[in-house]
Amino acid sequence: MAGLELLSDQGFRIDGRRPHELRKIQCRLGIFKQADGSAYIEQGNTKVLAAVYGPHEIRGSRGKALHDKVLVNCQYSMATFSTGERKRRPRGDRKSQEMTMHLKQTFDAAIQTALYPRSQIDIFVEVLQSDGGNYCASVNAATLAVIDAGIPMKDYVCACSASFVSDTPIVDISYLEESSGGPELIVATLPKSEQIVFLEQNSRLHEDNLSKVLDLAVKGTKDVHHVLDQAVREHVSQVSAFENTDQS
Amino acid sequence: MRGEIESNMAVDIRLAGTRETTKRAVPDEIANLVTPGDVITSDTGFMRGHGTYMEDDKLHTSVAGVVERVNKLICVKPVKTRYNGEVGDVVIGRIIEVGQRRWKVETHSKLDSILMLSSVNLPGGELRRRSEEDEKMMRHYLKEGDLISAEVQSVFSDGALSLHTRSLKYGKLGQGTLLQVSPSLVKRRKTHFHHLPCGASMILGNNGYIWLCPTVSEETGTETGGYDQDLQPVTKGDRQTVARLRNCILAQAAHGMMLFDTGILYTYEASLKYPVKDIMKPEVMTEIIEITNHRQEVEGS
Amino acid sequence: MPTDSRRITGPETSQSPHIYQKTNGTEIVLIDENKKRQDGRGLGDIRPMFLRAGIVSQARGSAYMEQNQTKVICAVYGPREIARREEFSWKGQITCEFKFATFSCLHRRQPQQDGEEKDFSVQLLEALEPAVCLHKFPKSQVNVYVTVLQDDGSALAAAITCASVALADAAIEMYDLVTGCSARISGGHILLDPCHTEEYRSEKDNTVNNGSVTLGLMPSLRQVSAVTSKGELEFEHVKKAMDQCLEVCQKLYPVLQQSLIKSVKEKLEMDKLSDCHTT
Amino acid sequence: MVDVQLSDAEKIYILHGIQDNCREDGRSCEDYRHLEIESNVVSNTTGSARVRLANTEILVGVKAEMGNPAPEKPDKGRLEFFVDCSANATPQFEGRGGEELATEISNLLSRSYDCPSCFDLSSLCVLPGQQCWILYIDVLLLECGGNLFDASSIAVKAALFNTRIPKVTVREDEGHTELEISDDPYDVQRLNVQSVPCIVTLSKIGHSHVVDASQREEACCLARLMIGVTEKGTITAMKKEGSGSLDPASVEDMMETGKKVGQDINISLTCVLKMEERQGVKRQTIGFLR
Repeated sequence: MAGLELLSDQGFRIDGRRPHELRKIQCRLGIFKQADGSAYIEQGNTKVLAAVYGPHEIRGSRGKALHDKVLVNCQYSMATFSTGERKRRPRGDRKSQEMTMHLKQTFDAAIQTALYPRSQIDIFVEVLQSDGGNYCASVNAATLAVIDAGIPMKDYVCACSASFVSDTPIVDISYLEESSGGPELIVATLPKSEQIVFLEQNSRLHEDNLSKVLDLAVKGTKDVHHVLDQAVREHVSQVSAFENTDQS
Repeated sequence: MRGEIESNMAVDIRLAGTRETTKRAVPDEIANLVTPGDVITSDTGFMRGHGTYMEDDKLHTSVAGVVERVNKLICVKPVKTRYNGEVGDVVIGRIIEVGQRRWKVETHSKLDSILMLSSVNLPGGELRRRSEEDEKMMRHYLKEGDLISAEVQSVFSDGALSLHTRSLKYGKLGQGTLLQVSPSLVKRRKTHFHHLPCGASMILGNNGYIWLCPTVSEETGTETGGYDQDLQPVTKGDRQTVARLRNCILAQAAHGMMLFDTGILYTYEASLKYPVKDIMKPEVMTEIIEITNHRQEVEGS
Repeated sequence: MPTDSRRITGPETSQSPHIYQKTNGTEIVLIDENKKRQDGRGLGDIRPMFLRAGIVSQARGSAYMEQNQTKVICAVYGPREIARREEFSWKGQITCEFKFATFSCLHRRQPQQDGEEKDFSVQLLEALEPAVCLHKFPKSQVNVYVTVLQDDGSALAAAITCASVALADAAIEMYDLVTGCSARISGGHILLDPCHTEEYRSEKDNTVNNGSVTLGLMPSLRQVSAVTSKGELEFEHVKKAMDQCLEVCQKLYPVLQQSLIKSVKEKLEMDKLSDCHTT
Repeated sequence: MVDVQLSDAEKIYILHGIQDNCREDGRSCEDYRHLEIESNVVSNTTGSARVRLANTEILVGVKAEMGNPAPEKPDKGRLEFFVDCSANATPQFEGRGGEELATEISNLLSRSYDCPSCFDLSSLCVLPGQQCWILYIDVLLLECGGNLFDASSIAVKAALFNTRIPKVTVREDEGHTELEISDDPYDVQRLNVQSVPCIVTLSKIGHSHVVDASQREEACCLARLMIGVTEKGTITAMKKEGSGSLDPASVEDMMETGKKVGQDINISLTCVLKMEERQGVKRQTIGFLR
């Protein structure tokens, strides 16, 4: 890596984190009034909004309805100003279509789809600012939005990325680390039951190191889960505390 | 701060930063709070209710909410969700499709609800037979966009609701305002129809749809099942009462308060010192909600 | 696309030479000292108008209109059933497509609709919609195609007038016809029915009170069905320009009526002739 | 527009209310709902702003990029408007569902900015005939609660006020010119948005007209007039929209109201934006975390 030291001799990354440290996560549930569920998450400078509509009657052609489970419909979209260089189209390009598919697969695995036969759940994700880990932030935001909508899930789905730089695995990589050409591993898990629902790896990584990187990424998802869970608990406590006092 | 100086200005632009965060002091985490994936119990003697699932012989949660136990049944109720209908619920719905001998009704459920031609009172009395003529007249009775109040008659196996309006209190709704709040804010109570002393009527639908209208005298309107509508202008006074109630209910909903008749009246009374439109201002909202809360605590204890 | 191999191809993105033309450093004078415009018209004079209905034989209805060098043709098809209907509606639908022919302007237009043409299509639709009895053809659609064969200013206004005649010629039930008129505002002056050189262009006319107004009127109901403006203008001037456009629109009404009467008469005579032949 | 279905009786109730100058939420016909604004919310843009008007939420990002000026305007930069209706706002916008509305908004925005007297494009010129700034103004619609045109235009004006374009120095070096873009965040060029317009939509409902219509009111409206109004009270663009028609006299009335309200909006917007600026760097961005 010419001129760019991803990991300093002292063991710090460009943004000052240690290899195993996540970026700061801030999130909020219930952003929108009209959607059934919504959430906003900031992971460092990556900022994502998610909205969930449903479960509701299938819109458009009835033919899409599944007789034994709910149809999970996703759309991944990036604001044209979200990237360093302006994007020409917010969606419809190959990359976002792929993301849309990945999101759909991820949430098909986590939502208890059998509970709502013949209906549909929409998950819409909008990346407002992108600084690496778009998929991860999207999954994390969508999880919160699904929970906010009160849709039953087996567990949270949390996603985290990892890379491998100068013999050290690093977690939750930023755009700079992502674009340096090193390997990138993305994983989404159900943290409590420790199951992997999505796994992707790009670029070259020696097989001996795979487990090290994967372990760190999975650990990352658990850390993410911890933060999200905290936010959900706070949100629910706040809302229901109020409801209870009123009923007395 | 601008708001107070220029509260009567037609245009009111503020900075997001100047809004006082209405965040109440973070309360201690309430008891029995669970989030998706949590294990509630590994005791197999319990029955699995809503919001839970069984895996590895353990009872897990699938939503975020508080665990409720009724005898052997364990369920978790999420704070916010689509409407889950139960037989006997009062709902308000909008006709979205006129079909063969049935109407499709939007009730904020996971599937569209059904209103059968045989489940409505037609003009001319309850015992009248439904003729082929009636089938052709269906759009004449209720057409796309019309609002109705109804009761849940039964729940189909896939969860879709079947409604009926075979009581004089149900039927097509006339002039008034519809509000939408989260269904969880409307408590199941003995009555959901209220003629409030301030001169307006209110239907609190279990599905989170709330109907507000000026109170009409009993004889007119209800007799016909609402098919003949009174489209005469409503007086300005009635209109303002309805608008005030609307804003009060929305203020309560914005603060996550449960909605029922006395609570709404408290808010209404607390709001009386402000002009109707000012109730939409965040600081006024917070103030009247605090007054209401205080009063509820005092009177409740 | 077949290309001419002997021709020297220009650069891939070519520009019309007109933009490099020197304007001799002087502003174009719109009004001379005698209050006359470049083509000799007074401020409130409009160009002579030629209008004829029923000229495209395949279309259900059509019209052709000329205002000196501005030439517009319109064809109407339908009502026909909407193939892919999303929601049930008792009302019919109109679609409008506004297109400058590739050769119609000073610079070449692309064969596909560009942004300006799409904007004009929407404005045309909104000008015509109020005049058509949509409830008379539920579940079906009427398609209006307007092509500007030559643009010498006021194309949108001409398109509105022409399209309403074509709709009437197609025997689509209407509450009223729609007539269009444009005005150019320059300083304190209002120039009605501007030609190309008089039209407002934001790159040149950079002082306040330079702009244009286009109005669509249903003359017998005296209802405004379209109004648009461009350029920074004071409200008083817009109002004055609108009033003047209104008057012109009203004046155009008999011209439209006559052209329709003429086309109906012709059709009746044709029918009579064919009747004679058959009997 | 975003579809909301209403029954005939609801429409009549709204219509009579407007006639009585008492709307469903108690506002009078010329009242605007309370509006919240914040600028500088997306850090990798040249300027950005977020506007919330009741349930309408709009985010605008401005990105300045270098490009070639158009040959017919060699000494001027360009504004490029792009509107995206996010499916977050309503599932109706999924895929290309929001495109029609988006084009309508961006067309009217570019038309109302298309007069040199209200926005000086020559300030975006770097090297006449060769290099200029192109400002991509991207409007993202996140939630719909009615009156999208007005809210978009307000957000755009705020984002332009917030825009800071890096200074460029042109150096002649042995016949060829070199551009040097300053990377000092304080060595920037601001835009003059003093006379930039805001759009005011007047919705004709029954025999009266209202400003800042809610979604339910929009469902009752057959014809509306949209006017770009500057602080001075001039008009930069006007458009009638909808399937209905208007009486010439009521067009004048609507223009009159539009002028008054439009000036009000411009004045209080400028005032608020200046107030925000005075808070300076100490101000914490709130964004969607609140």
